[in-house]
Amino acid sequence: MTETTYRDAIRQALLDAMQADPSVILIGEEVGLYGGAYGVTKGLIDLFGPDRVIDAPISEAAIVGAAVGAAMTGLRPVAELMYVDFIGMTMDQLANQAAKSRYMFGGQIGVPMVLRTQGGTGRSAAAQHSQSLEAWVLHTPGLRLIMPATVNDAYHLLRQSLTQSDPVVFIEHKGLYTMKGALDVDMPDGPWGQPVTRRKGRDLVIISYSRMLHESLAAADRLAASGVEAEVIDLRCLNPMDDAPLIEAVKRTGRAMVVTEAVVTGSVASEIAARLGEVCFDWLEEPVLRVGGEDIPIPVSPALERGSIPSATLIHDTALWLVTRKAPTWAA
Amino acid sequence: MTETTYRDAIRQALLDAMQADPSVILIGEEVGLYGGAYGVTKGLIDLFGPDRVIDAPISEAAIVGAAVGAAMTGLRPVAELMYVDFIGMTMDQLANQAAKSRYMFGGQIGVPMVLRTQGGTGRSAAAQHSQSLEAWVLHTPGLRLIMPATVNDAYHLLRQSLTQSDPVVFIEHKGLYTMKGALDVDMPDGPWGQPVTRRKGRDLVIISYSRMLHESLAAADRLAASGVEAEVIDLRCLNPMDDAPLIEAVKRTGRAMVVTEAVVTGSVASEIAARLGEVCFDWLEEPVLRVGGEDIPIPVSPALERGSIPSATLIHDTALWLVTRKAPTWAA
Amino acid sequence: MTLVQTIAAANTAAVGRYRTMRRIRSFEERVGELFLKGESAGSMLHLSIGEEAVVGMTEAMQPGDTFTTHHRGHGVFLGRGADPARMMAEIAGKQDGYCRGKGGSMHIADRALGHLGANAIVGGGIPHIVGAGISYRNAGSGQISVAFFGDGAMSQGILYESMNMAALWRLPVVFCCINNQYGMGTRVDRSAGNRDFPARAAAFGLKTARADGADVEAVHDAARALTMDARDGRPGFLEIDAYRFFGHARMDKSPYRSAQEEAEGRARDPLAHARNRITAEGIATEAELGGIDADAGAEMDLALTHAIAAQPPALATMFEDVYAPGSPAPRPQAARLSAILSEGVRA
Amino acid sequence: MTLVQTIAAANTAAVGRYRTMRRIRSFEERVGELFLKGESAGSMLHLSIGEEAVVGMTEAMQPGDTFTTHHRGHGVFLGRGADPARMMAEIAGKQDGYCRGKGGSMHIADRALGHLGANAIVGGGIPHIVGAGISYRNAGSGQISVAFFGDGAMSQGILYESMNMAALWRLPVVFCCINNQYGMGTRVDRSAGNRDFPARAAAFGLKTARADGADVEAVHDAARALTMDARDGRPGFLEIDAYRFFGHARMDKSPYRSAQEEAEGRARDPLAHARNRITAEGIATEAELGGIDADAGAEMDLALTHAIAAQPPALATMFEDVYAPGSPAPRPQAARLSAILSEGVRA
Ligand SMILES: Cc1ncc(C[n+]2csc(CCOP(=O)(O)OP(=O)(O)O)c2C)c(N)n1
Ligand SMILES: Cc1ncc(C[n+]2csc(CCOP(=O)(O)OP(=O)(O)O)c2C)c(N)n1
Ligand SMILES: [Mg+2]
Ligand SMILES: [Mg+2]
Repeated sequence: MTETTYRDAIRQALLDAMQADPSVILIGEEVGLYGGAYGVTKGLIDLFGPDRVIDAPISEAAIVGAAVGAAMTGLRPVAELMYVDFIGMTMDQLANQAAKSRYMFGGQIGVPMVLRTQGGTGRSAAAQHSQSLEAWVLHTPGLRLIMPATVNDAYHLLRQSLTQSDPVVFIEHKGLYTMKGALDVDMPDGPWGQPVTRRKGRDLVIISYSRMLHESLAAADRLAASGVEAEVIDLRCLNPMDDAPLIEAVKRTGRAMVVTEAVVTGSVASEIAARLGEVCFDWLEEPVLRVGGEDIPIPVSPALERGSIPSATLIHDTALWLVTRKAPTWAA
Repeated sequence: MTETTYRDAIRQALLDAMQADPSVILIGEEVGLYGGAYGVTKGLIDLFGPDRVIDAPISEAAIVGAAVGAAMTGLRPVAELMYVDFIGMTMDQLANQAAKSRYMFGGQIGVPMVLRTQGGTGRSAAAQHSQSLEAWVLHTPGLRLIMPATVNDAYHLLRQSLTQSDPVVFIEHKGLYTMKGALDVDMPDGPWGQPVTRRKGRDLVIISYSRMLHESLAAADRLAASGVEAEVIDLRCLNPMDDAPLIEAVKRTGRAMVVTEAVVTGSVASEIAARLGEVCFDWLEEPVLRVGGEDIPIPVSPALERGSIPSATLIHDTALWLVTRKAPTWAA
Repeated sequence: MTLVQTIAAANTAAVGRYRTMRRIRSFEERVGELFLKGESAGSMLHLSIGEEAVVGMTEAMQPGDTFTTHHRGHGVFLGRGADPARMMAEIAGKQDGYCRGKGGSMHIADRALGHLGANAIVGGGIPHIVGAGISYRNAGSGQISVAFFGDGAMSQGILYESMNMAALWRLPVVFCCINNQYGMGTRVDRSAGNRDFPARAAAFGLKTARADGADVEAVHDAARALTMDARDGRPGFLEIDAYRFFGHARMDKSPYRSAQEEAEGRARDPLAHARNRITAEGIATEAELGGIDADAGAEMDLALTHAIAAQPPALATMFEDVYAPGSPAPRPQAARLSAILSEGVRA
Repeated sequence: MTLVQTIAAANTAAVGRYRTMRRIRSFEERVGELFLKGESAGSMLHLSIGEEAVVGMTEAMQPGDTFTTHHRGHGVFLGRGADPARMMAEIAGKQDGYCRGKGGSMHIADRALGHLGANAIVGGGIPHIVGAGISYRNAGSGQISVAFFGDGAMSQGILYESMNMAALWRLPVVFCCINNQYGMGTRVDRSAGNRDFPARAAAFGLKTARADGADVEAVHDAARALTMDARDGRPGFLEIDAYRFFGHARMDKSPYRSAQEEAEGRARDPLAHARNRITAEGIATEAELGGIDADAGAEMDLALTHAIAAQPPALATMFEDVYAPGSPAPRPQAARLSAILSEGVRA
């Protein structure tokens, strides 16, 4: 059990995986000499050399395509997309090639690759460097989608991703890299593929993932002060999604909120709200609420950027309203 | 009022728009000499010449990028993507460039372009030529998403798309091109941006769009035979979505189903179910159900392909179950 | 080997290439029949008739080498040893086809023979050989990987991204462009600002060659040189200059090109060319070649009969192969709806 | 014009280019200060110091011509007449910046001056000039459109798709690659299989030139020829061979390159080069150039002060400009949640 950062936990996972499995290679822009745009892969090229830590030209589509081919021929590539915002150039290789090869070829050829990338707001990086695009991946059968929120998950979920037989899209959050936390390399936060309850509560369930988990936990603490006990669930593995734990919790509390940093329309929150509405209908005291990013591109102005995504305050106020029917100041 | 096909209605809309507005140009693969992979643009190059009907190399990303630049400089380009399955190569130009330019540039530069494409199953075209990927577009602020289901809408919604100041993604269905129907060039089916009720009913609302509208209407006819009156609503304009008519109908009937041909997880149906669950909660007698494509790639085998998407029978059985609690034969 | 033996070996090889080209053409003719009989899975069937000289490249490859193809890949796969019966069954969407009836003509693959997959996305399979090249380079296995694609893919940016990586990383790969002069209805002069394709590849640092697609031996000579270089980490590009004898797919009657152009194009027939050469040089007689033709026809008739008689896949198989065996299959919609609506589950 | 007048005009122009280059450098230095003062919107600020000779291209363009730039586009925009105060305000994320504080350094644009937009996607703005070229070709307006991008974009496939279209359709466009030898920490020899970039463009059918980025007059001569050809429908490619004096962005200290390499690179300073030439040829005196330097410094100090004093955008403006004026703005989340939860609306 050691105290480390989200960034170093990911780096440790890559290092341990590369030591344990010679077929693991890294390929991406600036992953070698530069050590990664956010320093995640620092030093790995010195340890494993340029054949296993490959600095790629700025060719996102071919980087993902090369990873697909490497995975088909015995390697376990970790392709890195510097920003998830660049996934638009790779969606064909990701959704038509990586995701569908096993299926189209009748099960003959798997694509055991990991696409590591990071998303989210927080650095005034504007509309093309701040997005949360996991919904595109969620909508693609054949892909697995992993979004770690804690230091321990950053390590274990990446190690586990590197044992999968199918492509995994692993999305980190730029705002979490410097977050400190406990890492126990022998003890994952929970089983692969399943959500984890980060806080128990009886009054409502707040379902979230990635950085929004922490805003949700902060909101839950403040709710407790007002006597409202919120259960907080961290999705961790979004596709395929094991919704059984969500359903159990919602049936128990009768109230639920889903929080995402992404544009709310067509988001992961919409999918979960739809599922809970279908399955928990008779148990719901209140509608399943979505709290997400505004339906706009991300503005560069720090104030506007902050204002465009959910805050602990918004989550707290909405939850309090949901449970106590006490309208917040911003109620229209 | 003339009887024509969905294909010819689209062709007529392009022809009339090009005659009415010299700034309208077509750019895409095989739109000229070949007349379009599905014959939609047949003969237009003879009428308007190669400068306005531009046969493009197989460069989807640059085709959309060129349309963006043409739209920024005074033209009204209609870019054609032969299959929506190819949108993965263009998502950067579509979602990072076309959709965000007006916003990033503080409103200075609009991108009045239309991206015409077609999707869906029905031709045993397999996993890379049969998809329904509108959910990616729905999740992108700045884009408009139009999916016509009728001959009259095919004409009018395309003409209206060609008067918009912002990028429109116009998705046709390959299974509808030969469908016959009435075209009244003076009378749209409904106002731009709004859904249209295709059938009135008191017992439940079936919300659908594109080809699934017709499966839903067929199901509604059979439901009527069993004394169940289904209201059927055609979304037509999916993003931005005017959900007021949906909400009114659901509050009135208390039961709703959303039908899509797309992979159901993360689909348009999920978004609508989530919204209705939020807004109509106190009016719902039953959960809002999603009926969609299975969560798999599309197989080439005709039988498997058919089996992987909703049929009128599945919609009928599910609706009957929802309203009468009579379980169908396939109930597990 | 003595000179005599060398010549003998070359002659046998030449006859072998003729046989493979004939088998490809006979196969493609049967694919046409399959479609006309209404037994094919769909109409997106792209015949490689006129492009059989690609055998010059497939025969320059070694066991263990891998490849990807475009949508017009039947000939390439037969050239690498495919079983025509399993291919035809796949094209008919049957359970015992190469891909269990899930892929069809545009998505045939075979791990065992090194076929990493046909692709319905123009250019989609090209970057995969870059990754394969990394595997082989890192393993020092001596294998190469070859991407087969058409002239249309010369307009896809991912080709140049891939060429640059191959040259930069000295990968054991070859890019093989089968230029049949058309992308659907678009002749190359209407899609290329500069038709000198090898010049493009050279500008990215590849070894390049262009070969006459009517002459399988010329293709083979160029392919041998390029594959040898590739094994040594000098990646290459080969353009096979051919002609698409028939329409783009089964529905296309090629109204966009003249009868005269087609006649001239079809005159550049790699089978006729090889046949003349082989008989002229006395390597084999007309009668011997006639026997080869008959055998090929009979073999492909059997493949056709097999495909038509074969069973379609069971409906439930649609949920298999989305994820690897062992991981739960996607939940069928009927099960989801039942779980929501069944009386039992309601409060 | 008499020879004397021609020379006089050329000399004035040379001094003008020196002035613009100095204004660019002074501006970029103030951007650095803005960041150090914590007044910039974020740290993704890419300075074009060392690349000022791009002025040779911007001055070869005419009023009405349009252009797109990459993320390192401050110099290009100043070269086309930008107002430094509004630029600096945008970089600070302020309401009266060019983009109302929504775009920032990487997304500056100005319809009036023909700036179709800076782009944070490497290669993202390149195909836009193809579309602009179609507009100008069809209108016969005589305008051209120029894409400015870095050496890193030479690895983006969309560049080659765009070059091919430009050559195929004879569009009035120029592709201008500012090769500063690095893409972040990757020197061109580690990203290009073949570093001869003009050879790539030529293979796609473009007119090409490479110019010394330390010599603004050499860049201008090459740019004049290429822009003239482009106006006649012969599109071109220009590589400006420069050096990135400082780190990639404000956070980068360039540990991946040697002090000696940096010293050599910075010795190739377009300002020093122009200054020496102008004084040596007696076009202007050190004192006169010193005056230009002082004016530029003063001008950019004002821009900096303005940007810091300027107002941030009002929160509600975040919902504007998603769609054109007249169409309903996206519904704020607070309104959606209120509509769901307010007592009034419940049954
Ligand atoms: C990315 C993509 N764009 C367009 C298509 C539609 N399409 C299928 S084949 C084809 C022509 C391809 O021409 P070429 O690459 O020369 O191959 P050929 O058919 O001539 O063998 C086109 C445009 C596609 N399948 N994929
Ligand atoms: C598509 C894309 N990939 C990667 C990045 C991250 N990135 C930003 S600038 C840069 C280097 C670009 O180098 P170059 O094109 O030479 O421009 P320079 O910074 O040298 O001016 C990279 C990799 C990006 N912004 N967009
Ligand atoms: Mg071709
Ligand atoms: Mg550079």
